[in-house]
Amino acid sequence: MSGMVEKRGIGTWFTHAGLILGVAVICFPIWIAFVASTVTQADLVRPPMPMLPGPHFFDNYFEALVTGGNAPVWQMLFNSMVMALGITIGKIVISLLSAYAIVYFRFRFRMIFFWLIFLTLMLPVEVRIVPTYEVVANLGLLNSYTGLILPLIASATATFLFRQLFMTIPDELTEAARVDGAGPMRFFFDILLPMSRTNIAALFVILFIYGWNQYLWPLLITTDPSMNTVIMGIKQMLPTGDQTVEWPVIMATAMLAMLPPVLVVIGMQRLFVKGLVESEK
Amino acid sequence: ATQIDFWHAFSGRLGELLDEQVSKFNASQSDYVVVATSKGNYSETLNAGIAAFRAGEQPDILQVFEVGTATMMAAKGAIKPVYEVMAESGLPFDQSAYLAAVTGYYTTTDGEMLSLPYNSSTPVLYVNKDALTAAGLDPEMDLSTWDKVGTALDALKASGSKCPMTTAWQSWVHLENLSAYHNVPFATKDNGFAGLDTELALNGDVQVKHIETFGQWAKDGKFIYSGRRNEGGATFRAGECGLFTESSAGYAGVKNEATFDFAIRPLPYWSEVDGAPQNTIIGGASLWVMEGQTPEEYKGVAAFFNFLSSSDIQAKWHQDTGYLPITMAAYEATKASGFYDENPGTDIAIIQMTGKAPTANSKGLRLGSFDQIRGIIDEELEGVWNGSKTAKEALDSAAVRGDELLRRFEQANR
Amino acid sequence: MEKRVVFDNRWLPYLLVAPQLLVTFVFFFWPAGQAIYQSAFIPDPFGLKTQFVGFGNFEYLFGNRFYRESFFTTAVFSVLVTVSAMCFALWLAVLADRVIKGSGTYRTLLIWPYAVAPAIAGVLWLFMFNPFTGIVAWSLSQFGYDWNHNLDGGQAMALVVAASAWKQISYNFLFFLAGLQAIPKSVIEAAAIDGASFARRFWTIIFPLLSPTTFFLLVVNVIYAFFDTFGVIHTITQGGPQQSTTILVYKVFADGFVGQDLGSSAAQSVVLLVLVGILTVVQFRFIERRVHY
Amino acid sequence: MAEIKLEAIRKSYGRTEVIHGIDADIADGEFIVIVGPSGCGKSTLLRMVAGLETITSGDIHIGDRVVNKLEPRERDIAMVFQNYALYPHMSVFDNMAYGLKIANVPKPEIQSRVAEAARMLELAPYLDRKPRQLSGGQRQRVAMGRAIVRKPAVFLFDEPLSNLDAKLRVQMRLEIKALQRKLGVTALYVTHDQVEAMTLADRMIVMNGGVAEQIGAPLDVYANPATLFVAGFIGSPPMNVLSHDIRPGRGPLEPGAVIGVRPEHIELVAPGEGLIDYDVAFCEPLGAETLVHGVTAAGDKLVVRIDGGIKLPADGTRIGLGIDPARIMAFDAAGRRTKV
Amino acid sequence: MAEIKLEAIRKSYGRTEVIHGIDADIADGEFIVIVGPSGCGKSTLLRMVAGLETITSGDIHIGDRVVNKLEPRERDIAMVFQNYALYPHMSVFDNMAYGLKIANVPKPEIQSRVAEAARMLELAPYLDRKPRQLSGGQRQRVAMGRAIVRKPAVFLFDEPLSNLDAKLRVQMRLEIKALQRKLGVTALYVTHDQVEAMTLADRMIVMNGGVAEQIGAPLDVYANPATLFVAGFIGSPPMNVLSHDIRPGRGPLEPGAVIGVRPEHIELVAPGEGLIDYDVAFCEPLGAETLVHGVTAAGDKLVVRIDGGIKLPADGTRIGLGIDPARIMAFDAAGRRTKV
Ligand SMILES: Nc1ncnc2c1ncn2[C@@H]1O[C@H](COP(=O)(O)OP(=O)(O)OP(=O)(O)O)[C@@H](O)[C@H]1O
Ligand SMILES: Nc1ncnc2c1ncn2[C@@H]1O[C@H](COP(=O)(O)OP(=O)(O)OP(=O)(O)O)[C@@H](O)[C@H]1O
Ligand SMILES: O=P(O)(O)OC[C@H](O)CO
Ligand SMILES: [Mg+2]
Ligand SMILES: [Mg+2]
Repeated sequence: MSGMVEKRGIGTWFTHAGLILGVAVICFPIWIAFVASTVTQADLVRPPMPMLPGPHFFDNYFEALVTGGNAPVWQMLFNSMVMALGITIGKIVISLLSAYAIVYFRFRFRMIFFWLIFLTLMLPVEVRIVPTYEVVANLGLLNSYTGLILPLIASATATFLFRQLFMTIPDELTEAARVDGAGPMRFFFDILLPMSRTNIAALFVILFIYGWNQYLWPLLITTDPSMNTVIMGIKQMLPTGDQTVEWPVIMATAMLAMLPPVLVVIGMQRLFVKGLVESEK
Repeated sequence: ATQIDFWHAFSGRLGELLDEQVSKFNASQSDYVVVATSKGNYSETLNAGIAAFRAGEQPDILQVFEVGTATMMAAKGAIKPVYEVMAESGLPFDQSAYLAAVTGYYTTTDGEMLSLPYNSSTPVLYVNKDALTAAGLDPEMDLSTWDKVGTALDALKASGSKCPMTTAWQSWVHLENLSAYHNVPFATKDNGFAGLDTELALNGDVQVKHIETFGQWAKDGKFIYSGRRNEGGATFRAGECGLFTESSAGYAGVKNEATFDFAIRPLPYWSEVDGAPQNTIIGGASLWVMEGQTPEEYKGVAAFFNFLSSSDIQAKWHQDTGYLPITMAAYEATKASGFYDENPGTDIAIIQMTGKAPTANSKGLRLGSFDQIRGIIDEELEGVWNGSKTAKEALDSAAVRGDELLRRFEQANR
Repeated sequence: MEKRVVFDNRWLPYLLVAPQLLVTFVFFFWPAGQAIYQSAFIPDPFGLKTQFVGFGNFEYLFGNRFYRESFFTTAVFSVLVTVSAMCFALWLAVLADRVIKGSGTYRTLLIWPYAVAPAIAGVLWLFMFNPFTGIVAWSLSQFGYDWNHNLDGGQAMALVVAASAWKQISYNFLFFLAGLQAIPKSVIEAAAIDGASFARRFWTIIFPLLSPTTFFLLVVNVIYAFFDTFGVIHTITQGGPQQSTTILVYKVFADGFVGQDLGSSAAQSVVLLVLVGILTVVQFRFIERRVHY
Repeated sequence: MAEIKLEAIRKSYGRTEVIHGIDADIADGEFIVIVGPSGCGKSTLLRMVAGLETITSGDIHIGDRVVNKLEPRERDIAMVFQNYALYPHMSVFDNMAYGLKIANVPKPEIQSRVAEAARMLELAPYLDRKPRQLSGGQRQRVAMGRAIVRKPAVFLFDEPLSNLDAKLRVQMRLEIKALQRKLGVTALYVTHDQVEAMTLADRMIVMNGGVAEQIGAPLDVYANPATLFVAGFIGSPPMNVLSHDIRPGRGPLEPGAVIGVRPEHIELVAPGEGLIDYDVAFCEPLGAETLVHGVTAAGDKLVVRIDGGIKLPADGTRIGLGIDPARIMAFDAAGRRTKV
Repeated sequence: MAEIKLEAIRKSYGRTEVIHGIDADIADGEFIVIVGPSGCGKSTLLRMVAGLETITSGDIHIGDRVVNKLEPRERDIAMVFQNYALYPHMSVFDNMAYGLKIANVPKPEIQSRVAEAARMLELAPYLDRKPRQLSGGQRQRVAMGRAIVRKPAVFLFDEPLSNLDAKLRVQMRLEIKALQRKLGVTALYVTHDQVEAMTLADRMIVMNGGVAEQIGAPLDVYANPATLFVAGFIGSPPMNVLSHDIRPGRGPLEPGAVIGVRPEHIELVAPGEGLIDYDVAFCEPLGAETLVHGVTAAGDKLVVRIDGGIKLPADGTRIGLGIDPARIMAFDAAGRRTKV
């Protein structure tokens, strides 16, 4: 970023002030949640709540992790992790394979398959929720990791991304590999896969967040509390009747539920941005 | 040991008490293990049960609130009637040992008990005596009619109370019970007992007047709306509200948490209505046995039900929670123990329910899709509370929309 | 665009697409087919008996004022979420694009709401706006404004919009920033030499050149508002009060799993399938357009 | 080491034929450059030899085998691509070793063959690097190395230098030539740059629109272009094409026919003393030489190339052009060279 | 129309100084080319004149104003960018009219000025097109047009031709020169291509590493390079640099000093008859000329450029090099030209 034309003018002071304001607005809910997770219920029921953290951090997080709602939060975190990883890895694997087939082979029904897959590009599970639930129930997959994962791993988006990526891999590279004597699977494992690895990693970040943040689906198909994920679990901690709401514990759970994906986003920022920008284009 | 799955809707204090009973049962024998799981609130539990049934994963026992009764009754093939379960188990089961006012709700026209009336309640009025005193009122003042309640609210409001009055279960208390209590129909065809082709009649004069009054009170800040179910309980228990209309089962929480002096009073009525007060009707929930389990499990269910109906368990449950005693024996035992004298007001519910012979308007309600209809009524009432609708408009609209659902239910269950 | 080089193999490609096709068939096409089939029936909640009604479910749906209003609600909700999330994000992106030092820090601080699940976002905002104890609701009451989204449809809408938009800002911000940075610096310099002031450059050069990004985000945000905000609505308002926040996907769920009206829910699924189909076409059109720009 | 024989090679994509029947005999160890403008079919031809493109009709022999149906790896060839096509995720060593690994060559042998090639190409210090850590020239060398280690009978090059800058291009072209000489491998080299073709080729195939217009040694082609296209394509600045005959004692040209004269075969003389008079438009002094732009008295545009030392005529002056009539070539309306 | 005066211009990015003090006086209407290798600071200098970069120290005068603090639009300049920087979403007309619109020039006047420029640049048929619908050369012209319509006092060009192919580059360079002449506007033109610099410049500024090594007319710079850098940069093939003096009667060179001789100033003679003997490595015949590569008897690599007609020496033969000693230039260890 050289050049001064865009950088001068209204002044950097204004720019920074605006950005700080924006950051403050964006961060406020999390700060509030964090503060709420470090105080007692009594501090919260009589507004205004404190704006600075209290001394009950460990009590609340311990309470959440060990007791939680219907199931202890550690267990829900574990389930979320299994689900997120399952969805992520599953999606990547099947999308890689199908994109490879569609780009690098000519076969009967190729275009039909292509369209069958891409028709589902924007068909979220919410739209066909009842019948999907029934299908999964008929397959006996309720309350199972398979049931949590499988219906969410068919992803036209990932296939589309890999297709785009493969298209940009120069033909010459494939030809060089052929001249070197590589067959299709060798090419896939020796050349294509290693060359796609940053994209795979980037997609991994995006899909992990997608998987982790699933809500409606686990809400419906995990009737057994020991299978609950943390994102749905927190909803079940919210009051539905007259019991007192343990806001500090709920907020501690919320913080715990946010932590893995937020860490992933911030820690792998570069990959994340890359994955995002590419997977959507 | 055979596992018996039991899905219920309790949380908080009631959840603890239920868990206590279950572990007592589990400890009492070794053939069966009852696993109780909370599935959220009453609606969520019902829906979870239905969804699970469709998926073939239904529990053995499902707690269904009174609102779901018609739905469950219509679901032949999904439920196994309690009388059958008990008969097959060979355990002693005498239907006449149960309180008629209660079982009437859950029996077929032939008098066969379809579900076990585990936790039945009826609405009463909770009074925060300290709040009345603070408002310069006599904490023992007469609050038997809504007019008198009105004066109390004026005083509370004037004294600066943020929450003179709130309620739980607005439709149940202020329309369903209101109708029965004043002996006016809530729906045609004997409130649905006489056929699926019933229509809502909840927009009659008594109901409109009542809701109108509350609408005005809401506007004046005398009636505070706090949610469709019993969310108001938390506020009341925290001491913020003067009066609170809620299920008799609210007692469990209030007794447990309230740091103020409270009293239980009968549900107020409109004195100008002829025949008022009639009797109030039942609420709470009953336990349904789901179809599709092994005989062994049914046996376990029967044993568990038998355990729940035993008089000392029932008596304790009644005394702890404020739910009605479901057997005559439990009632007698409680009375004999002097509990009612020590805890004045705890017998109000049962008196209020059984004080008069029920009429066609006060036997109860049996409406299909009633949970959804309550949702509609709640919505319409919210419209009144926030001032966007008049009572008449809201109730008319509720009737029209509710009838649509009744027709669809009729169609699905033809 | 097609590859010049391809491999020859009789069965391998089928083997490779098989997993995805299988999953797609079982979890997309079968349910979609089911939805279409079921939309012609009214079953009882337990699925024990069912009545054929032809298009009866659709008639019932479109005859229902609340379903028609749900379209309107969805439209209002989507427009509000999209516009607020995009405007705020664009504003931040323009600012961030201007700073030389520290833009990375700002980006880090701005992107993470993307990682927050909609349901969690809902819980956070619910907590802040809890009518009795929420810090924001309380602050508003200090200014004499009563906040109760449980009763006031407008407030409920504002709250779900705010929570949904909050979560989406990061996403829009990243794309706008990338879009801004992709605008050739020399074009802006050329405009500066041509005499355009900052504001003029923004509206006549930068904003038009950003239009592919803007259009893309428009589609994405609309889809987000349509479908991904389920968690926000379910945690905050459950569609209320008086269905003022019942958007179409929430209604599918509510009628299917809360209302136990499977016929109506299936019919709604079909309607949504059609809607998604239209959006997909728009999106594909757009992808084509993009290639040409 | 092998001869290559192309027999009536044709190639169609769908209905469009892009190679219209090419015949060529390439001797063992010969360096053949295929040169021509963009889109004339050079790459297509080369890729058919490599086995990367099917052959629509005709036969390709490599050594004593017809290779039409063989897979690339079975043809005993190696190819260097324009963009090098290095495997970006593999080290230089692995790039070179990949083909050998696939062929299950024993490890020690791979080691020694790669080391040998690396030594020859001065790549030894970079064997552990990834391609992106190399300069353009080094990448080019790795691509060469990958071809060398396989010890093929034929090298195929598709514009291997066009991604390099001018300086490096000159240097690498010398290296390629030297290497090919040293290894004695038959080479088929595609380029669109006539300078490269002139300097590298033993013989060159000048292609145009899917047809081989001329096959011959570079200086022969330069001196005796068979067609107007070849005459214009080989040589820089290109041959002047005049539509008016300036040879003494000739009538006007047939319609469509032209004569050609190379800029370096023209001298500036006093007006009236040359074959024809000429109006100078302007001069471009390039240091060592100067290009004079102008128009003949007959109205044809014409460029003269003179040494840098010569005094430049002023813009707009009229002078004469001294040309040896024997150096003037004539072409018929179809672009074919006509004798005398 | 304006003179430009650069006074001790310096530019630093943070701590790194990239322009180390440049002075230049540019006359009204003069065509100045700034030439130098990549990264030497050409663009930076130009952008300072344009007002796109702040000036760290020194003064820039345009006409009679010091413009250091003025916004680009206040400097009465127009600029053509390497990638043209056309507004992709505007038609050709709007691209050209944009600056005028901002300046609130009345509509009819805008119309006529754009039409005039379009006529001059032969863009009239394309006024409604978007830039992406134009060829490279047409886009280049639009960029020119955008500069012209504003009737600035100074044209600034930053490598305006480097995105074009070789043929088009030659053609456009002629057009730019003609246009500048016609409009009589002072021009500052940046390029790294010495041929472009030679052919376009009235005077050129040869830059290297942030310093102006020489300012002068092209042929003067070619004939009398002030430094070794300039000698090597201007002229192609570049000057031969020898570390052994071959001039008769001279002792060995000072350490680090070199002599230079241009390839075109050398003749091939019989062995022993030239200034020094020479071993031919190989020849590159390019048609009109041939480059002979080899090594002098003293061990320096050296290239000779001979006419295409001359008979080529065989690879490996020893011959002599005939050089006029007056043509040999000497440079000291710092690369500065030393007289005699
Ligand atoms: N896969 C294909 N399908 C259809 N036409 C093709 C295909 N590949 C090449 N062509 C056409 O064949 C002709 C020759 O292409 P080829 O790539 O051989 O040209 P080239 O001489 O190598 O050009 P360049 O110097 O630009 O690389 C071109 O007209 C091209 O458009
Ligand atoms: N914004 C900047 N920050 C730091 N250094 C810079 C910046 N812009 C340019 N430079 C440095 O200044 C020097 C001159 O850059 P400049 O772009 O003027 O070179 P140039 O002569 O135009 O080269 P080219 O021919 O490649 O365009 C380079 O070394 C470059 O790395
Ligand atoms: O709170 P409960 O259990 O008494 O139930 C009250 C109402 O009957 C629910 O419909
Ligand atoms: Mg090619
Ligand atoms: Mg530059």
